[in-house]
Amino acid sequence: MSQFLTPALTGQIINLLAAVLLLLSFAMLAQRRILSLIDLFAAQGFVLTLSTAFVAWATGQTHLWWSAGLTFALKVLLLPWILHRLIRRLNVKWDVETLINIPTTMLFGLLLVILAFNLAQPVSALAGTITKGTLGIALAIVLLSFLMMITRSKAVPQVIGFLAMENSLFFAATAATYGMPMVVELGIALDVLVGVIILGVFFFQIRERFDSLDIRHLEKLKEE
Amino acid sequence: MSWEILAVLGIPLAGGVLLALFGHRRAAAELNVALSLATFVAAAALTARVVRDGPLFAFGEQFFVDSLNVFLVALTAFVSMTTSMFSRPYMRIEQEHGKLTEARLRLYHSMYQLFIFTMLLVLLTNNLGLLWVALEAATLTTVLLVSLYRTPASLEAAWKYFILCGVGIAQALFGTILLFMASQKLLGTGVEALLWTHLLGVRSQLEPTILSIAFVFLLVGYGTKVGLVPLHNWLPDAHAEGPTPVSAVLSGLLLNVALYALVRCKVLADGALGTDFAGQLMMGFGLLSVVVGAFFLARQRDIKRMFAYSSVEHMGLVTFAFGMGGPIASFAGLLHMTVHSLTKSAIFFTVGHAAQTAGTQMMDDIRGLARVSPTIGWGLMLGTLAILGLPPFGVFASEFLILTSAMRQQPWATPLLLISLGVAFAAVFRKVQPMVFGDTTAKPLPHRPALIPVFVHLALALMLGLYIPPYLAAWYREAAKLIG
Amino acid sequence: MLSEFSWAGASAQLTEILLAVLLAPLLLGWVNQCRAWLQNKSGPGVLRPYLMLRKLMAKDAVVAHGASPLFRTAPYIVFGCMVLAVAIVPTLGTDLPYAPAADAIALVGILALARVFISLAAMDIGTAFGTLGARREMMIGFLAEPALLIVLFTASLISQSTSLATTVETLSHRELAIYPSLAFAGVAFTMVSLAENARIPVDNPATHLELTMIHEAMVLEYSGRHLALIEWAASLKLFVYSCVGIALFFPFGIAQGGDAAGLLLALPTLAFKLAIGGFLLAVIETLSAKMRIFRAPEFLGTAFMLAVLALLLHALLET
Amino acid sequence: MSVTPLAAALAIAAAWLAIAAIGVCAPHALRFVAKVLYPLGALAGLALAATALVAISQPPDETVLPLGLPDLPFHFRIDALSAFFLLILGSVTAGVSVFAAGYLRPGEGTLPGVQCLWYHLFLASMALVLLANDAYAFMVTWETMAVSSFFLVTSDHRIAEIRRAGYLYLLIAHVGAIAILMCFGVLHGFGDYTFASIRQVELTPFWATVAFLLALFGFGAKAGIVPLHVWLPEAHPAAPSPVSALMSAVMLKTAIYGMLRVTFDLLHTQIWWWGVLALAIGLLTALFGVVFSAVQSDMKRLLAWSSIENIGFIVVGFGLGVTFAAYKMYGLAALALTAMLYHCLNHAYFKSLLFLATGAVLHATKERGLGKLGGLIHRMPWVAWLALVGALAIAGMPPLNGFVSEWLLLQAFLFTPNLPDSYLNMLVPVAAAAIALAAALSAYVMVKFYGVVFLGQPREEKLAQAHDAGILERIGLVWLAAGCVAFGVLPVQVITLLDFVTGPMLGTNLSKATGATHWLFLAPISAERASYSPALVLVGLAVLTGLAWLAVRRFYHGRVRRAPPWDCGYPLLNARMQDTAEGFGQPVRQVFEPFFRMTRELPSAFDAAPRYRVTVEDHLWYWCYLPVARLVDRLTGFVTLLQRGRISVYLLYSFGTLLVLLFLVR
Repeated sequence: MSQFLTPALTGQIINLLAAVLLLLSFAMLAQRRILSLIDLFAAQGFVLTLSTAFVAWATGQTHLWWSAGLTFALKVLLLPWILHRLIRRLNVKWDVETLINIPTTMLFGLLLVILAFNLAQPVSALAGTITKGTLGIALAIVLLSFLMMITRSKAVPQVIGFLAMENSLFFAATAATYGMPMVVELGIALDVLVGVIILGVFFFQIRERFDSLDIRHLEKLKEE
Repeated sequence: MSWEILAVLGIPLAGGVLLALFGHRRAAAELNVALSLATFVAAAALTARVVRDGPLFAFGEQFFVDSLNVFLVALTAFVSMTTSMFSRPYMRIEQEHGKLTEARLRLYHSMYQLFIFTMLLVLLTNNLGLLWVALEAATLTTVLLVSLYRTPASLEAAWKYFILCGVGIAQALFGTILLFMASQKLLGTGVEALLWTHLLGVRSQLEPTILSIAFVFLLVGYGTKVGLVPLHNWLPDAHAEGPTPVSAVLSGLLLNVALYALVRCKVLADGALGTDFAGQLMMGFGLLSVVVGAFFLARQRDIKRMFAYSSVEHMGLVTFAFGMGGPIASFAGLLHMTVHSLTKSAIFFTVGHAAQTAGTQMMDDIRGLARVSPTIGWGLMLGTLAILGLPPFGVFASEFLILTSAMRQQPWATPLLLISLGVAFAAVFRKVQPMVFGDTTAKPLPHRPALIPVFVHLALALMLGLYIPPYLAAWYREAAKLIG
Repeated sequence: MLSEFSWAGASAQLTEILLAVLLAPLLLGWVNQCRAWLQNKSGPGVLRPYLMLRKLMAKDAVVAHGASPLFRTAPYIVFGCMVLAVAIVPTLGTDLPYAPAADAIALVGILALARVFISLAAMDIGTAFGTLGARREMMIGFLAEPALLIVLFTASLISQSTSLATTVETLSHRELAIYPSLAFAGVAFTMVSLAENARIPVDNPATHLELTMIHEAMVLEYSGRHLALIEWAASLKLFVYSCVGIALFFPFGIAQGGDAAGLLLALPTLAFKLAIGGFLLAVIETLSAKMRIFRAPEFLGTAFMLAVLALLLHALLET
Repeated sequence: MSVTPLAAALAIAAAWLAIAAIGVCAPHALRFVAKVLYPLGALAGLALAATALVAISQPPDETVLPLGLPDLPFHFRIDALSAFFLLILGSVTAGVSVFAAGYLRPGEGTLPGVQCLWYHLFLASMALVLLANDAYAFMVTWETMAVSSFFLVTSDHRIAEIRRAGYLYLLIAHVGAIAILMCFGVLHGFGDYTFASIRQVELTPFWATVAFLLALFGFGAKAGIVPLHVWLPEAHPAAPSPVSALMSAVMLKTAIYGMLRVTFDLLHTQIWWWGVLALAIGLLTALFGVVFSAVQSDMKRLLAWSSIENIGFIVVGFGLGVTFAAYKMYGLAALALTAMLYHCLNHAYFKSLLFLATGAVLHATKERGLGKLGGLIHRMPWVAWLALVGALAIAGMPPLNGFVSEWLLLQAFLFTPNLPDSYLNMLVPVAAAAIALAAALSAYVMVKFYGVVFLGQPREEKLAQAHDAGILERIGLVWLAAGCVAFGVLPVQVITLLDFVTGPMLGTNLSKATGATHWLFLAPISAERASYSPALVLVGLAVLTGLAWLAVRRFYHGRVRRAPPWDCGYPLLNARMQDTAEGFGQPVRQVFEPFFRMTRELPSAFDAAPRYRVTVEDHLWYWCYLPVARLVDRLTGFVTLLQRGRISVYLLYSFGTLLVLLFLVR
């Protein structure tokens, strides 16, 4: 721990980064256009890398540096690049359709944040890490991205919601336990990567069959 | 380090890679069978070793084998072997019907082996984080198999399967993180904090509030993979739209593996919470699954979809059994898991060939199987009677144990269970009987269907119904003690 | 029972059977004669049934082409049943060695056996009349039998035994009190016996009108000695029913135990009672007209109600 | 070497299983299966009857087999009650299997080998049900019996009605089995599930009543008592004749055995209103059965409905026995139960005899409808005369066995007035009248059945080629007819057998309650009270008929002249003028109008092809079964709302579950 970082200052910086992360999640929830949605996702990845790096720097956990680097490489560079290429190849640049309008979604979001906070309060008190205060925010971001997936009616925004949830889980890991063991981190990263590749393959197949990426076409398998 | 574990995990992994390269050749199916056979031999050797000299560690406690997961490993290896035997003629007929190309067959064979690898990894790993990764990998490998036919319906099923299971599994990751957080205070921040055996040792000192929230997340996460009712929506689509060997393996094995993971977490939660909170939750979900699953069966028109709902119902029954706890209920749950996978996979084998014979999966258009080819017809009839819990078969034995221990521990739940079993019987048998009996103009299949697996499975189920060998009974009883 | 088999009892039994078999046509003749008088006709004479039996015995038996052996053996079986029934019913004395072999329920069974054989024989030829008659006879049968059984139940409940001999002994020893249950049972019994013996309200014994005849329709195909036996059995059936009626409702004068004097006295009393009974039957027949076949169920329904009422009265008042 | 009866019985069941296994190995070998396996099965049946005769007088014997669940292996026990029912099973199987050996024809339904498998599996499971001594063994053998008989019923599954009948049968059998499982659950208290520990459990009156009602429902579903009887008239006619004979004769009795085992063996206390309930249900079943059998126009459906009537008869005896036992009048309870068990034996014999006769007629004429038969007595004398014995027995005619059990039951009814409850005193004799009505109606039905099928003119030309039954078939029929006559004429010997059964159940039995009885006279209570000697009645009848025949031949002559029947002036007399089955049932339809759900199709004046058709249906099907089906359908509709296909809704379910649980945990 370098000399000029007092415990109070680190706590405030971590809370600041967590707050920025929460703000970015709300922004993604309210975003209308896909391209800026992907940029917001990249920004979220970047803030996540910053917070992990800062925690690594503050607590001296060496393996956190590695996971910060991994996050940066995967969630800031590789995934957004893949998504941009997919959007260009599928030329689906039109804006995001939502099932319920944005203001009500935001209202729901607020309710979820309140719920997440008082739910995580007893748990974070027992956490041993300095970043235990941010566990409430981590749970809030998980629920927000879950809400985002529910309210989106296009395939790509739904996938981005899914990736945002992975981000929030990664952040929760660092908040609660200074990150999972390295082998698990690698496994999760590998799963996310393979997952995105497979979803890309699906985008092409759905485009080919339904010549649109609207999920409302995917409603024939049901019971009468 | 024991070579068995290395072999059990290595062969399917290597097989997956090998088939990725040569999957498109004629001999790919035979290679697939050979690899599964090798895996089964290794699993059998591992089982013998564990039975002989007790639980076994490997790779510095990263892998752990006790009596609970070794019988699941043996069951998984055996059923995947028989499914690969069944898939050889099935896939050749599908290819001749023009539904599959060479490339897709290659994808199928490699993904099949990788899928077996991920399931065996889930069963053998001691690290709960790695268990999560393997289960997520299992979902990934089967998503492509479900959409193998590229029909709109299979695409829709695959998409829902991926999104719903992805979200579900994500909840489980959050649960694992909380578990890791709770265990860090006692076992330090290293990887030991995630090893199940260590957690088992300190489970009574774990923090109850964290464990209860962690178990909720884990229950919702792994419950989605088991197909418990409010979270079951992906299951009928995924099991009905994929090729039949995939449905057989999904219904028969993947649900068991997910439930195994849930049971591992329940053991920890029980230790930490002291109360029966986890058991009651599982009982609630189990009962809901049995009742709702049974009523789903009545209006089905697609045969694979109907048997998928039957899987939802049976998994609900097993979850209910494990939720009740106690030696007899856990013993019954394990027995029901075994017999359900054997019978359900046998049914899917016959259903596959029946659908090919009639050219459709709609039950109203499949008639007179017993006349076209007696083996398929009688196989389906006996399999259906077995899965519906009619005596001489093993499913009745485990249902009898579950119901009788339910009458002793939870008398209020018994009428609900019995009514739903009755409704399920009425619904399924009304549809299957005209399919097997009656007259038809369909022609027999071009290739002789490999139905030895069906009758081997049914014979095993019949044996388990009438006479459970003493060493198998001791083995189950020991595993039941583990579950507590 | 069989151990104290006494020759006196056996001889009494044989005389009773022979007497009954010989006197039955006389009773039938007397009833027809009374009916003729009541309708201001001179009537065929009391001995007419004997002459008819002798005439029929002498004729050849004409049998239809489609008839099976059952058709030709049925008359003998029906006649045998009726004689067996007479052997059970205590006409003159109650000391009958054959009585323990069959009680009241067995009597109903034997009468039912006779009815079944006549119906089967009627259906054997396969003409419309035979099956029509059989169907109607069986309908009357299944409506009358429960009522008859309940009447016998009432009597046996009073006398704590279903054996007719014991019932007669207990009823005749009682002082002359009026039993309302026996009164109702008597009315029910007369209605049932009218239906069973094919008398006027339910069936006209003398008619050959296809639409109305029941008993006659069944025996249409018989001739010669078979018809004689059937007619004789019908008269025996009337005799059995009247004796059962007398035994249950007017048992006074039937010899108790084995004393020969009692038997001698019992004969005139029985003849007197049968004469009155026959006359009353003739009066009933002249006063009432034959009912439509589907009125018979109501008729026998009322009989059944009366019998059950008698039973309830017994349970209410007399115990 | 002294082989205990129980070991012998188990060995015979194993022999049947072996025959089944051999049969399935040679599915196409008709001659081998018919001429070797079925007679072997018959021999095994005979051996079982002998073993049962030996075992009935010996004390109960138990054993445990290593099969079954680890901590609940199969327990088996033979006591007097199970020995008696084994006697019925063994002796009837002997006759039916011999008949089946001659009855098998190529190209009818499933392969002969497969049918032999299900047939002998059916027999073995029935034998094992009667021997089972713990809940698991009972349930396994009980439903194996249901499954094997299902496959026998649907042996000719090309016809849609037979499939429907099979489905209905297995569904109601399974629902009944579920009720029986719940009954064992209630009965077992907190011990384990062997009958021995269930007997030690002392239940409160409430739980005892729940157990009894569940048992009545469960076993009633298999016996075919009224609200649960709809499968019987469908399933029995669908099965091949030897199978429907076995199902009617023995399978229905295993349900009665179950009721007796639960009520008198596992439950110690009986409550009086149980008996009254069983009496009421029995009466309703008897009347329902006989009234519907009178209006049937298919001979096997007629016999199936008449089985329902006889089951009603047996349940009435059971109800009376329970009422007497509840009031501690064990002597009278013994009388009622003896009557009931005697009727089980009688019904097994005469019903299987009639079903086999219809089987022979079916093979000879390929015709089941009564409207297309007639005059078969000339072409098939053996079958006709043996069927006459069966018809007279089922109608309850004196010298034969049907009358003896009816007589005993009516005697039991005569003692109800000394029941303490005043209502029962008055109501039960009325029940006796209803029983008498049912018995009289069964005579009506049998005259219709025998008259329309065997007597009169042949209604179709092809009936002329009808050939009589084969030699094996005749042996089966003669065996069963001899049984009917023997049990009719020698009741006292049968009752001494039954005393071994009622003794342990009630503490006392008939002969103990009434003292010595003469071998010739059946006097259950006392000689003065009531006595009946079928032997003397038969001798009397034979002597009188013989005398009459001799007298007429001696005094007059035996000349016969053949002539055309009386045609009342209408020359064109033909076979269609006889009464049809519907015609013969018309009075019953008239008198018992409210029982039926009749729909009439009356031709109008303008019809090109006027047609008069009346369809008689069963109210209960529309009142009890269709509402249940509609309810399940509505619930299914309600449940499918969960799966409407929208992925966002599915995600919402998962999200909602998570939030609810999190609230729950807080």
